[in-house]
Amino acid sequence: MSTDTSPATRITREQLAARVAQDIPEGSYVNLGIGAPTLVADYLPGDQEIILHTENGMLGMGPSPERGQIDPDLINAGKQPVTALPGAAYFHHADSFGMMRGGHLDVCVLGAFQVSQGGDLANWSTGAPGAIPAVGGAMDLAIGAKNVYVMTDLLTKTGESKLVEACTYPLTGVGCVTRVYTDHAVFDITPEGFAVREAFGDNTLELLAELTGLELTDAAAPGTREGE
Amino acid sequence: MSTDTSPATRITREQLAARVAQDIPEGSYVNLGIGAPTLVADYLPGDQEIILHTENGMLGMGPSPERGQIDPDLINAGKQPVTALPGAAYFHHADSFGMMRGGHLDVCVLGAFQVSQGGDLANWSTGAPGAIPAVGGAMDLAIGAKNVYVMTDLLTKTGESKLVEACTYPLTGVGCVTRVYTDHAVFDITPEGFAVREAFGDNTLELLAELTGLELTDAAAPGTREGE
Amino acid sequence: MIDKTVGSVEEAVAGIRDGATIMIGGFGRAGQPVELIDALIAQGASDLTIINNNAGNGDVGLAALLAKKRVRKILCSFPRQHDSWVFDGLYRAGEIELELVPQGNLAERIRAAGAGIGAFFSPTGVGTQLAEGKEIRVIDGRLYALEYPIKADVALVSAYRADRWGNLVYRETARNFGPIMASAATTTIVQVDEIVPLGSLDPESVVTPGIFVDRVVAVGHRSWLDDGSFVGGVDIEGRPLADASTGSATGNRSATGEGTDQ
Amino acid sequence: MIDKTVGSVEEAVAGIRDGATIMIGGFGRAGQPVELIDALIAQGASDLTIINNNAGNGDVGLAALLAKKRVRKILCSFPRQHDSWVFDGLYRAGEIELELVPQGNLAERIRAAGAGIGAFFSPTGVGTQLAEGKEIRVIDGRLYALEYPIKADVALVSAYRADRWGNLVYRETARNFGPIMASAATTTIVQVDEIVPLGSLDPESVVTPGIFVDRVVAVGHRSWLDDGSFVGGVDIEGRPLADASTGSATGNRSATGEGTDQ
Repeated sequence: MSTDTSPATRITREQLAARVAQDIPEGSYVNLGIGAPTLVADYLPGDQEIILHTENGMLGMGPSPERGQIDPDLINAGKQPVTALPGAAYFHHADSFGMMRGGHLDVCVLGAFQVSQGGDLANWSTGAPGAIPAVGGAMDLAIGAKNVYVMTDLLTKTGESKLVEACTYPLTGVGCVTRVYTDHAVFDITPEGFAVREAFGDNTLELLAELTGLELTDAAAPGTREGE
Repeated sequence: MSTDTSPATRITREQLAARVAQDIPEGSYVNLGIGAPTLVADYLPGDQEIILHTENGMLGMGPSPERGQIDPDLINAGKQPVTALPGAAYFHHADSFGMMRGGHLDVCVLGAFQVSQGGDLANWSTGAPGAIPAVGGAMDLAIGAKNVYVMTDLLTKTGESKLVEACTYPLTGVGCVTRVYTDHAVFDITPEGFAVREAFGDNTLELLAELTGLELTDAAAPGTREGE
Repeated sequence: MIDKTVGSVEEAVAGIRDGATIMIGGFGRAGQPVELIDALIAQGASDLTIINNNAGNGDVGLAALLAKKRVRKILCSFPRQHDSWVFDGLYRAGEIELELVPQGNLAERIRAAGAGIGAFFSPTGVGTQLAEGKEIRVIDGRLYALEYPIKADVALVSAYRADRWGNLVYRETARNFGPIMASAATTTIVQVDEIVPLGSLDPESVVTPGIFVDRVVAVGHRSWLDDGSFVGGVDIEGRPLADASTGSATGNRSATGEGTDQ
Repeated sequence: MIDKTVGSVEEAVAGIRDGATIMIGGFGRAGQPVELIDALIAQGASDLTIINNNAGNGDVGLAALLAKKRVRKILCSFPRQHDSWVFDGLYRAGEIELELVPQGNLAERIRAAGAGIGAFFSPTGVGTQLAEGKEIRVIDGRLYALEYPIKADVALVSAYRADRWGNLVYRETARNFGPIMASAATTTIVQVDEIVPLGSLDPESVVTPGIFVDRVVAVGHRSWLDDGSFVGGVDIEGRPLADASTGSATGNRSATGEGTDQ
């Protein structure tokens, strides 16, 4: 956030995490990707049961352990120490990724370099020459849930839109993203492209269209898309 | 055994089971098919550990339970009550058949209607019109072990050879049988067809060739096949 | 609070529609969800496609469902058994369609549906009648046939214990098709002996995680268990022995009230 | 008597040949068979192809094997980590070959090898660089790429407890690749904390049946367990905290004797 290139309201990463958390109903099975999406866990309502999946092999993941209670055998996909809630279950990698690939997760929240208006996701490689490629579970996660939510800043540090007509970075998945939560607004992916579901603060559809350089529709407006 | 069509020595089903058991080394993982092959278990040496697999989901299958100790949850593939030995493990059907298909079993013993000199097996259907087809795990078992042993009478009740040039009954598996234990002799399947590995009593290669109507070789004779 | 438990088998099978495809767990009678099948019979859904390893035994459970003419088609590996007379009669009369699948292919195709696999090459059945018409391919010198996933609208599964999140453990070889069917159906309905408090199942030993389970109903301990301990005293069909306390067996004795359902 | 236990890690890795393909379990350091990898380094086999989720962390374990230039090629999903400097250097110098596989395809391809599947259609990676050159097919309106099994000569696995038949249980998320790698290798070598008498493992809870295991060696309890009970007092790398009894953490403190291996 050092170079503020946008005149518009921007919510903080924590506010954004809270906003994503709001859309996850009780009883959901959820995978939170490495990085910013992990923050979402802190904003899930404490009085509701939402079951977290970590693709290295657990359902029912709990919060970080107390100091001195770190168990190196009990980690999340980011290799951070976690805990197991009552009702947890462990399983091996083939079962865990089968669970994702088979469409059993309700929500997956991921970071992104770019999201295209067709729902393509680029989040694993900048394609920079000489970079060491590493994909991990990114491509599995991208296709691995009924709802694939992206959580990201709308603009790069140099002011370029991460929402694009077509991704220029190497793809992680094709047509897989269903919704994008950004610091400016929430966008649905619709057959007509990005639809603004909620604009934060003084953001407007017009301002967002200007920032992204894209034609946007209003998700709330009748006629722009089929019902929720 | 009511119609004795052969003048040659025939060993009993129990003797045959004992003969098969002799060839199963300690430490083997073994699946015994439904019917006569099940008898082999009674002749495995009591002082050796041979681990029995039952494809409905267990390794370490033990003998039949005492009366009054029948547990309907603990059955073999023939749906007979069995017991579990110390060291047993349960698993679901996909894991169990993966274990077979993946070639992890050392020996599988099956019954047969016919075995061809190329190692084709027919044991699931007589192809009789109007019969209700049922295959169960027969086709999985046929391809599901490093060594697929068939245990059968050499001749049908009407005196026809079950060892044939080509099966006329519907196939269970192609080129899958490695050895055939019959009441007259033991045969290996070799690139040259059936090779007599052991002839019981007064059976000879010539007599067996006559009974089967096939050209047979001597498995013990040098030059007829590659080493054991 | 997540609570997948329901109070009755009627509630458990509510909403199953005519024309539904239903997986039913069990290998023979081990793991067969008898109470759920009875509830399905009472519920009345018809024109069903059933996926099970067998095609019913005796006159109870799946056989009773068939006898009621509720089943249009059955997909199984081994319909013909000594006591499959209900299916046999319907099949011979042309009143039921049969798709025969080798048992391991059946299991793997169900697993594939649960794991999001589009299709897979299996060596089982290649060169036999049951692979006729399938796409054949040589991979690494071996022949394989292309097999497609089998999924269902509903799975009826019998497990041993569950918690309110739907985590399941099974008992012995009654596990069989339960875990894979639970993963391959849109709605998975499970009967268990008992529902235990959340946290009582060891997370290392949960066989079916609750993510695969939609409804759980407790039907009480099976007759050969007493508070979870094996007490024996039944025959292989689960019917009480004449004199269970001394362990004498009269395998052919029919149990009280377990007659036909017709 | 079947006894798959061996007395030392040296004996466990004996006979691994130059040019072998070796699966190594673990996700990061959880479930990484550190003692077996050290023994493999001492054993000296070279020109290896390694299959692991990562490409080594810090200077120990797999990273140390790489540093010794014993590895020709690595097949993994996520080589680049904050502490993967050994791999990074070799890769940039063109001294190691990398085959990058999405993590779920890696797992499923390993499972396919163990389960005798010839190939399978996976939706993961379709339309990306990592599916370039693969056979693509539309099934039920969705795009899939054909993926082939990954098998190995040897699997090195870390589990928690074993019996002499080689039955295994794991601990928490350290299970990860262990069960599938054990099924996909010609020779599966396992290190465990302890070997327990036959019959002590609950047959309902065995995760890897002994049929997949060839050799087992006990290496003693991991430092955060005392007789199988969790006592904590380590950092995420398993190194003792400065003052474990009070639970204070000094995550960056390096452990005694855990320097580089070069």
